[in-house]
Amino acid sequence: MPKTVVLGVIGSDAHVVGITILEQAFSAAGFDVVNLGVQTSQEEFAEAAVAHDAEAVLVSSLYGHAEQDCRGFHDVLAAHGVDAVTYIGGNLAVGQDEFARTRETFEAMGFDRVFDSETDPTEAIAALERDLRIATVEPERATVRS
Amino acid sequence: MPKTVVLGVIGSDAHVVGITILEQAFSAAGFDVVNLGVQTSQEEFAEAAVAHDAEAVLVSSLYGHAEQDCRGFHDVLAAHGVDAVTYIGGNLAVGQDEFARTRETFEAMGFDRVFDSETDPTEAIAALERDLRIATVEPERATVRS
Amino acid sequence: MLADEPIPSEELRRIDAEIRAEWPTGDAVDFEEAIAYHGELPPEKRFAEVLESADRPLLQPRAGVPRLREQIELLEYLHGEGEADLLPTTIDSYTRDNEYGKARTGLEEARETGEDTLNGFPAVNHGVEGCRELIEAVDAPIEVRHGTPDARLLAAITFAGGFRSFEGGPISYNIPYTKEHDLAETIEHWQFVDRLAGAYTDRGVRINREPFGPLTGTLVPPSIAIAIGIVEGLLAATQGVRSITLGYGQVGNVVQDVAALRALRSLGEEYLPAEVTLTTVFHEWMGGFPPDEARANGVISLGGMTAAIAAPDKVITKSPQEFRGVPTKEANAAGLRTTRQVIDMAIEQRIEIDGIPEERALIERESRCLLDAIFDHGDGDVARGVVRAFESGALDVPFAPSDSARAAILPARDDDGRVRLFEFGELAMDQEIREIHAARLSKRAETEGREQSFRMVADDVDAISDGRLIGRPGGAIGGVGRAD
Amino acid sequence: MLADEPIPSEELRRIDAEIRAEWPTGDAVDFEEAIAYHGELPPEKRFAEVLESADRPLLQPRAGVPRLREQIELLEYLHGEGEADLLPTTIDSYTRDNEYGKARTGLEEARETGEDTLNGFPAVNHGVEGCRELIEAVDAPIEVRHGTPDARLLAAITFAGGFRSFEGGPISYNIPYTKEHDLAETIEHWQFVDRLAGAYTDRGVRINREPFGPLTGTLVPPSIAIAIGIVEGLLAATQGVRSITLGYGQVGNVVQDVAALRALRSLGEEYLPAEVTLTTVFHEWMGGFPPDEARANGVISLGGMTAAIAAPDKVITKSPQEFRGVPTKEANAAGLRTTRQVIDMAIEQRIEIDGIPEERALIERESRCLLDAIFDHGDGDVARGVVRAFESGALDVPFAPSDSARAAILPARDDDGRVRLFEFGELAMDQEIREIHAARLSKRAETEGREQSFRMVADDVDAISDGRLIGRPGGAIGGVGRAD
Ligand code: B12
Ligand code: B12
Repeated sequence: MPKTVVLGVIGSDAHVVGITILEQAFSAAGFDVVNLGVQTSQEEFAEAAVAHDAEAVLVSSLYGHAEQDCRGFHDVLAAHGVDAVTYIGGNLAVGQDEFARTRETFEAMGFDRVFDSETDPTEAIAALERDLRIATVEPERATVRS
Repeated sequence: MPKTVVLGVIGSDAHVVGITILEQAFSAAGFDVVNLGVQTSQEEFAEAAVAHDAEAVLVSSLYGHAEQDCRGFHDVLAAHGVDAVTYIGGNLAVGQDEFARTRETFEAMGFDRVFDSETDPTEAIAALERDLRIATVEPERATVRS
Repeated sequence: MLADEPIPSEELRRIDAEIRAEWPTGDAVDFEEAIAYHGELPPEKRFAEVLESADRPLLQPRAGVPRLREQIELLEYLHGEGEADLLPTTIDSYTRDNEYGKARTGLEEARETGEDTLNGFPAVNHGVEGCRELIEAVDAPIEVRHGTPDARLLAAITFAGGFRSFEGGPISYNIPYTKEHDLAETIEHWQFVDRLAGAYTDRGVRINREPFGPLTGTLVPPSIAIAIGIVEGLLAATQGVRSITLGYGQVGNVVQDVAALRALRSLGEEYLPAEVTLTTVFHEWMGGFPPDEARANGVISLGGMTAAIAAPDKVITKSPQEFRGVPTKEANAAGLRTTRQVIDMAIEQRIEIDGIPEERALIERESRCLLDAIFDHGDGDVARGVVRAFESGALDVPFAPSDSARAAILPARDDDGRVRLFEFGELAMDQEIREIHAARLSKRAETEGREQSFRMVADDVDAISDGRLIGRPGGAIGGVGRAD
Repeated sequence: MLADEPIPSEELRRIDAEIRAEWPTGDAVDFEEAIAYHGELPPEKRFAEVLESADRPLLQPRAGVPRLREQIELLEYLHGEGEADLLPTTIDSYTRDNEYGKARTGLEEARETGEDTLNGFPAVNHGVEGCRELIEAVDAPIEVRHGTPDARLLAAITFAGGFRSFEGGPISYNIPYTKEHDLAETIEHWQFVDRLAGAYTDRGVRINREPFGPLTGTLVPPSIAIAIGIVEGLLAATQGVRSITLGYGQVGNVVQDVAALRALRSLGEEYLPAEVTLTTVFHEWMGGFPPDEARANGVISLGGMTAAIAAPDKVITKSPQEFRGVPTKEANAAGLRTTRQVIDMAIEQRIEIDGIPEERALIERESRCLLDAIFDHGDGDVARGVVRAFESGALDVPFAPSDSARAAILPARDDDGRVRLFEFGELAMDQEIREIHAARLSKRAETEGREQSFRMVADDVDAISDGRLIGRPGGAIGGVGRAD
């Protein structure tokens, strides 16, 4: 049975292109993707995760307010009883920050993995397959970007 | 009576465009310019300075070997009895060196003034006029670059 | 009911009072006093006048930091070291969402910690006085650049604060920037902004308005940008705006970009009323940038080259750090100077490329199809027409996140790198146009030996950041000419 | 007497023995052993083969540091981080002057102090073994780039050392690079170099030879560069060279540059014998650079754009630090990637600019005038002809420092930025051509309201480093088109 992932852009961020690509890549890799679109609130993520019994919640943020937008996110998830793997990716800090520092910040906030905007979708897919301990479904389809 | 300056590119450097522009600018500013051209040896500078009773010796170097090429230059001038003002200008060090350091090096070698390659000819002319304590000849011609 | 008609004066005053009451800083706005204030501003700070009288493309960066002092320093730097002709003040995302409280918190945090946790300048919180300090400190015209669907309070405060140019429009600051804002309501909000700009204009303070041409910045076919820009121009003109700058974002194919800028100008002149002074703005590549400053400089330069050929009135530059995040001031200035160098080296050259008139004719034809459909949908009323056209899908924008658009169309590059559509949805383009696009795209599919699919779109989205224009499979570069 | 004839084998051996005796490292050269060594080199290190089979313009930087280990690291960096397709080894100035003793001192100093007091790699002092270490360590073809009038020992050592491409020629490495070298003698020296390359070629080791197209790099009219390149190509072909890359340095006017590259290729194919495989190389702007990396990136990108349109086989890139001095490896790699990005974004586009065929016809006509004069001067012998043509001034190069050239011609840009001559001296160009140049230049003089004079030349020399193409009085930018 395909695993379900919830995907969305948090806060008031409207950068939609990245999640459009991610949606397609995760679907091609065999996941059921619930794409909440842009400007998704913490509650919407949590509710969708519950409603779809999601195994992973993938948060995207590009516009530089990720830190503020994610404050308390894991508490909200917990409050809804969500126990999914959580990833965040995109342009997570305002300005030309060191990514290592950014990663620390978001890991401390509770995210299982933190990705920068150079991330190829295949990397995230591979990571999720590892984290969910599932084998790659049809390897040639999983490589959505060559 | 116009003052005479000797101009040339030292060592085995063949960058001629700069001194061609300088020759024209110094002439337009009222100097008598003896242009020795490229690949001029220390002796040729000294001999020309003597022969033309020059008030200034202007050395150009672009290719990055100025330091080696100028070693002992002021001894050679002294040996020929030359007591002219000496300037050097161009790209005086190999690589992306700090100009302040380069200036020190060449001042220590005896040059009265050291110019980088951003120097506008008018600056060198103004300096020389000060150093030779002469007034600007026909100010509007002296400004050869606007 | 929504209609493309001037807001009556009393209505204007009523809304004005209402929106000014929304947040404490609204209090300080006084229209008559503001007119007097603008009257004192020296000519070199009058945006419309400077732009309209320029004899070469003026350059403008994007830039906004939360604190006033830092914003002044940033703009002075970009003006001095970057040699920018026109300056921006980019507003933070909370202000754009009318979340003035959050913006205030961010500003306070920035003041306390010295760290910029807002992605722009919260002008509403800085208020009229803060804005004026900025305007007075900096010796060049400054535009408000944002992305705000409901920008009424922002406009009231920044106009009174001395700004004389205001980016955006009801479509271009809704469709690419938000999910849930209702388009009809956004239009009403922008009618107020435009009416306010018109009121200043009536009193001799010509406020320049600039629809945001690039939309989602991602493979937007030129005709869609042009049609939307013209609609926004028409809506603004109705409210009394007299200085309008229509915009367009580079797609990266030089012929298509030059053709589009020419079409934008000629259609703009044709459709907008004669009282409007029209200028054009070209945005350097608005899609994903390469994660490498050296390569980013190449992208920026291709924009400069295109600008040199098309000679728009204004160019919005990018910085080599676009990929990573808000650029340092040095990188921002570098993007300006790289662009300036390319433009100034190329602009005196006669560079007329084959095929521009043909591409321009196609773009104009497509734009007319869309505009006709918009007018038809509104029974002649452009405001109602544009809402209904988005509803029906007759008008659409690729990758639009907004619920008001279908985002059903799919763009891809043809074999020459021009942006075409392979999925038209309900888009109002006639059969012949669809066939032209289909033919161009099937030529590419053939070259690459693969089907047209979302995969091709995804490859094209990544292509420029991956170092090329067309997203060929395996990153290949297609057929290359020779020097003979 | 000097003649364009192959050096007989015994003579070749005699000179070879003689020059190898000039410096201790000459000893290690053994032709037969070297042929065997080359036979072992993998295909990806065979310069001619890689270049001739490329399907897009290959990029090559300039780079040379004194020490071997550092040179290896530098080239690996440029290959890896810079994505260079072809690599260089630039030789230091002392070696170019055959001052091997001074070069050795410099190398020793560099080894002791860790500071690079030589401006290049002293290949003669590194010897056959040192060269081979370099060739073996780096996974790409490497060319020797220098500026040496008498490069016989350098060639003997570097060919045996595994290099398979060698820049320069008797004219292009004399006229711009030296004052006192006799041209006839330089030709004889290069006949040896070419004959040696020919000897390797006969044995299956095709050594690529590349005349230095840009000459003085400063406002050189294309036809002069082309005529000289063809003469050097002919001289090399006579000695058995079969892989020739003709070069040309960007002047900055896109039409003139594309026309020149096309003329270079077609005239090269016409004049050079059929056995020769011809390729072309385009040098990014070789004149004075802006003292600002951001602006330098614009200059580099204009070169990339031109290369994308003309599609030469190879492009020699510049770095953003060109103005200041030998670039850091990071800056050198950045210049490569900026160029790559522009080329790859533009090369798949059909960009055919008006006026290229006309400009090309003019360039070809001028080149033929010069070539005819050269043949006439030599009664059919191109070696004698070129010496006499320089003597009489029928052939000349602007700003040539060499006593062998008159340097009596003066170039200036016309109103479109194309390089023309306003002082022809004795240059062998017919009256009609002179009138065309005069007409173009008087149009410019008119635009600027001033006389043609050395002042205009000086302004043009500085123009690109000052941020524009044409040296207008007061730094103005001339008539600018509009988007419609
Ligand atoms: C296109 C674009 C826009 C368009 C967006 C259109 C739309 N609705 O989508 C427009 C013009 C509207 C826009 C607006 C703004 N933008 Co913008 N935009 C960009 C740009 C140029 C490209 C983004 C893009 O589409 N890339 C292509 C996609 C495929 O890549 P991606 O988004 O990075 O996503 C990939 C990866 O990041 C990763 N990923 C992303 N999320 C996740 C999540 C997980 C879990 C994983 C594993 C991976 C992952 O995988 C994705 C697919 O490969 C970037 C700069 C850049 N990258 O070059 C700036 C950029 C993101 N924008 C920026 C800003 C500041 C803004 C604005 C606030 C300011 C403004 N100028 O108006 C507004 C915000 C409006 C809003 N409310 O959100 C900044 C963010 C600054 C920061 N973080 O420090 C950037 C970096 C530009 C810059 N250098 O200043 N923008
Ligand atoms: C054109 C050029 C060439 C041409 C020269 C043609 C000729 N015969 O003149 C060619 C292609 C032949 C060439 C060759 C070489 N070049 Co070269 N060349 C340049 C270039 C691009 C422009 C120089 C120029 O003409 N500028 C225009 C004139 C008007 O400006 P200018 O020369 O700087 O002179 C002005 C000022 O410097 C000042 N000035 C100069 N001298 C003096 C003296 C005084 C007293 C004063 C007051 C002022 C002053 O006033 C002048 C007028 O405004 C520069 C880089 C640059 N600047 O962009 C490299 C550069 C000078 N070259 C360089 C090198 C290394 C070489 C070579 C060794 C290597 C090679 N690639 O082959 C050879 C050297 C050959 C030799 N034996 O000399 C390096 C020097 C490195 C360093 N110093 O660290 C540079 C900086 C390029 C680089 N970044 O690597 N070069």
